[in-house]
Amino acid sequence: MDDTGTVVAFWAMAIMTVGSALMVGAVRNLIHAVIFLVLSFLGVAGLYITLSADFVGVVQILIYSGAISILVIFAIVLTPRAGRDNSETSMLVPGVVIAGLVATMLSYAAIETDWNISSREGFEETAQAIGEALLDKYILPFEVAGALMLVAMLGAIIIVRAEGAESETVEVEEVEE
Amino acid sequence: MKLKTEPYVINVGPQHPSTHGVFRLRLTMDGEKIIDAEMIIGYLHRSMEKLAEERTYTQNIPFTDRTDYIAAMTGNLAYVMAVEKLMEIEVPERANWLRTIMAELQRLASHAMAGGTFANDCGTWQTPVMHMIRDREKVLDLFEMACGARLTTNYMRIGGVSRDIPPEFLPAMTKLLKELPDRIDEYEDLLLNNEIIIARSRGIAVLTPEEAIAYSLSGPMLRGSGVAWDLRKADPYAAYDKVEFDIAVGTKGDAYDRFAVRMAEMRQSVRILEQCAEMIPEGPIHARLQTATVQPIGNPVAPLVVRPPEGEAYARIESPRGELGFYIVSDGGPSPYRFHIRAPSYINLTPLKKMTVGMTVADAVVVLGSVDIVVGEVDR
Amino acid sequence: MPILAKWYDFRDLGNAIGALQDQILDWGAPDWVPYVVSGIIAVVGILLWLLVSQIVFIWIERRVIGLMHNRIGPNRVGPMGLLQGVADAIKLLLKEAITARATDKILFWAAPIAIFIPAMVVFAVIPFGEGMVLSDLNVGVLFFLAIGSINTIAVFAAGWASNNKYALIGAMRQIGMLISYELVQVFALLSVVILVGSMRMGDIVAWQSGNDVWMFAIQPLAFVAFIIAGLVEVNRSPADLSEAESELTAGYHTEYSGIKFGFFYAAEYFATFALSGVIVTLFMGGWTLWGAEEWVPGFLIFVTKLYAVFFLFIWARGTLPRLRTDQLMSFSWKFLLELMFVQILVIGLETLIWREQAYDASTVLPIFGVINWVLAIGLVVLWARMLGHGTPRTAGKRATLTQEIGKIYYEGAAGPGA
Amino acid sequence: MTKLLAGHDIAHQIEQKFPGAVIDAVPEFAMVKADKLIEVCTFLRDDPELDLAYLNSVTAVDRMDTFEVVYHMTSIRLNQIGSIKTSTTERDKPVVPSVSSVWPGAHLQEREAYDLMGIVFDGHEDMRRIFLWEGFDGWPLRKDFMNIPGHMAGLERFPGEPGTKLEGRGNVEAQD
Repeated sequence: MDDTGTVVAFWAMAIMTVGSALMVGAVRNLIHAVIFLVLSFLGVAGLYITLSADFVGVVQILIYSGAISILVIFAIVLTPRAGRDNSETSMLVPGVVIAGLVATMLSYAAIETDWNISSREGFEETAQAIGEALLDKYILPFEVAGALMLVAMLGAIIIVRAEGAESETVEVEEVEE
Repeated sequence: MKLKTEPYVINVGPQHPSTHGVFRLRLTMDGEKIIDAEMIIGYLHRSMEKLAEERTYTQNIPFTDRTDYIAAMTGNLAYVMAVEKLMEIEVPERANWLRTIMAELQRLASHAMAGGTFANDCGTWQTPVMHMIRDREKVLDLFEMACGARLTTNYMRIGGVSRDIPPEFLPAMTKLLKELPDRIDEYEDLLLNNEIIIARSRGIAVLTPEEAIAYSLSGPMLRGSGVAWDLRKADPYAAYDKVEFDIAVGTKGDAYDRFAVRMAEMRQSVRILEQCAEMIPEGPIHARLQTATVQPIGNPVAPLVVRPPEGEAYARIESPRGELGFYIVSDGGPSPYRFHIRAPSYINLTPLKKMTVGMTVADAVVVLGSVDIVVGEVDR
Repeated sequence: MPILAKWYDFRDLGNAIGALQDQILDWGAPDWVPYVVSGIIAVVGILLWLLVSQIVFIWIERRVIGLMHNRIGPNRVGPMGLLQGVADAIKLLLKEAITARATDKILFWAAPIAIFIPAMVVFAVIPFGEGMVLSDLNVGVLFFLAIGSINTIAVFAAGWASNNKYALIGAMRQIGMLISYELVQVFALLSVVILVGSMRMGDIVAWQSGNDVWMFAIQPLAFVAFIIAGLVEVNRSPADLSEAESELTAGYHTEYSGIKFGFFYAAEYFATFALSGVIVTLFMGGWTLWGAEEWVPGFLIFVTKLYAVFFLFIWARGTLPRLRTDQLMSFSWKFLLELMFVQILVIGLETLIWREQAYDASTVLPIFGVINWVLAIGLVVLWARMLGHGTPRTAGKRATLTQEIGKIYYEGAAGPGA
Repeated sequence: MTKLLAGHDIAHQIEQKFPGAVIDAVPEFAMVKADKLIEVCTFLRDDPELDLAYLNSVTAVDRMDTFEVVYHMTSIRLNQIGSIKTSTTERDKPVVPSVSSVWPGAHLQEREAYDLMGIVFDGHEDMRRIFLWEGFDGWPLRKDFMNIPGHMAGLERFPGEPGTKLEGRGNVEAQD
């Protein structure tokens, strides 16, 4: 965190992340909120990269900015009232209060904690280190997580299929009328 | 979890790359699925039937160019045949052969256009249509040679044709006919065997023969559904009873079969034209009209006017798009009392809703391409 | 590798930049200055190259497609029409960029800009030559994937902001397609990465150069799958569903005009260049050419290969019809993905055997290549047969010819797409 | 060659089945009573000897005092063609039964006849204008459409034409 470039990058990324995150709550348009969410994710990815965790940073872009945000977009588009903005929400005050509490707690923890500063150099190849850790030391949790996701995916497919088949017959009947 | 979806309306046209003119399709959609389709036409309505009532029989010939502007010759032919039927004119032999040649050349040109645009609707990026337009242009060159015009030919006359073909016409046509079979082979290889074209058009817009007959479909639409009905064979006109050819029919009744029928008909047209080039006789190209039926009105400067006797006639031919019929009622006057065009591409659109509902937008475009409409003829 | 490392040795433009860096340090500037200067020079260089390539390739594409169409193509602007790209750019700049009233103004303006970013940033990790890479990330392959997924957000933003149904359908199609093909793309790249053992683009090129083999000779299935998935990602025919000219008029950029449309137009070219660059780097030996890179500048070899791959895309555009959305997606989920599972298994096994037994690369790679080719062809044929697409369809496709009037030849409807 | 079913023959067949349904028969067509039209058409379609299952064309003719609706039908199996007509004398709101339930192919053609001639086809499921816009005033193909004072129908607008009356329709009086 010494050289100028890293400091400048850190502040730029931090402002982008926090600013976009604030905008996610502040804008009234849901699609705009998603776009700001993507920007926020990109900022976080940038922070990871400045911390020499390039693998995590790129995965952050791939998973969060690429995939999660598309899921959010899907959710919005599938919402019956997708076109509306969220200006009529009654959750504004509680939301602000909770967000403020969380922010205070985190800042308190960050300031008060006596952080250990490691003298060890960062990994040369974080990707390799992560891969080895996942497939060696933490193989069981990794596999369990994989199996869990598979089950969840199958469950989702089964639920959607049953409903989809039913709704399709309904539609055909409507058309024939 | 039941997703509640809202249908929405999408207008395909009147300005759209795939509607082949100012044709509008109002699709009610659920996602990408069509749940209702309605066609909105009339953007090109020129009230031809009314206009024709105010012009002489001869002056109406150019109107028939402008109904189906992709196939003007067949429009001419059907109209003059109706008037001839009304007046009981016997057309000279050579004129009949010339009409056959022109009608078949027109069928080649029109099917080339239809096949190319169909491939375009399936999503090829203009390549087949450009290749097929190359052939169409050569046919149009022949038209230019014969009558000076390429698109709106105005070639047929009541009782014959407007002028004889120049001596270099038949050699030029024979040269073109030598090239064409290879080209058609190429199109069939590249398009009919194309996996993506098959995937896009097989099983799309299926019409059974019973439906096709009930919906009054004609031309490649009817034959694509497997009904062997071709007016050139069933009710021969011009010189079609003297040439040999086959009727091309499909077996599955889908968009692909209509396309395949068009391609096969191009081959049959080449076959007919080859026979025409050999068998065309010498002789007059125009019947001598009875003086009683042709008379000047008023002063000698005014044009000669054809006056068919009182009565009515329905003449029909196999145009590239189907049964093109002209129903003409005469009251003995110099212009038709009633002039009705049985436009094949208009009537072929009758089952449009049945063909498109349940499909996606992408399929609707293919369906429209397989019907092969010409908006000038739909709206008239 | 370079024998000469003088600044004028243009086989590696890094030499010149390195010399410049030293010179700047000699002048007594702080140590970050040469870094920034060289970065700016490289970025500007890549951008200039991209722009020139794009303008030339607009002309090439139109001429080549013109030849395929049996017409001449643009030949009026400049000698042989070479300035057509410039003329197009000027036209787009001067045209009014209409913003319809009901659009989402911010996103409508942001989308054309956002779509540029992923297309250009990818070039940061692509090695143009020995050491000629802006940032040789050790996760370069992953970076390409990650950046590619941003593209979708921009397309969706454009489609949504246009407030046009065609545009929205196009945007939703793009998202659906990307979800379907991202996995295929990941698996195709993963099989390369497994074999090489590194995600760094430079390492992959070095591996291919060191073993004197191009990756597509060893992994044909991954190569083909990656090209198909790439076509989907950059939206070129036959997978240009989200702009589908004949169906959706222009898809997600229906409402765009003027230079805003020009941005989409250019971004499509840039993305295709990027994709071609990745294909060349990962599967076709990058900037190496069996020792020729000693004498010919590596970046020229790279760019030549890239243009050759780009030509493939032009060719596909001039030849193939467009698939329907559901067909394209089921092709990915039902066909390609399964093949990629098997492919990754086989590659993993091969790599394991190779590493464990420490075989010599020159003996083991030809064997792997043969196995993979046989496997690729066999798998494609077998899996297609199993899905019912393998039987030849040439028989009985033509129309039936008959002389009998009024007879009915209908045989019952074929299933959709059967 | 297509066999032409003479109007007399068709009339004869219809008379056997529905006595009194035919008004008139000439070689070209048989004139059928409008209220019997659906039954007659169903008979023509289903009768094995006639088998007129294919409707070529439906159109209407304005005869000033009556509206004629003309049907041309073909048998694809037997290769024969026949024609029937029906008529209505009503001028303000002429109504003729729709045959679109017999031949679905009449759907668009009847809409066209309604749009341009103003004949309402009773029983048609979607009787709207098709070429012209909703709210268009008048029925263009009628002979009395747009008889602007001073405008003469027919050929009398040719230059140098004498004011003599022409045979046939040329001398139709301009109606107000």
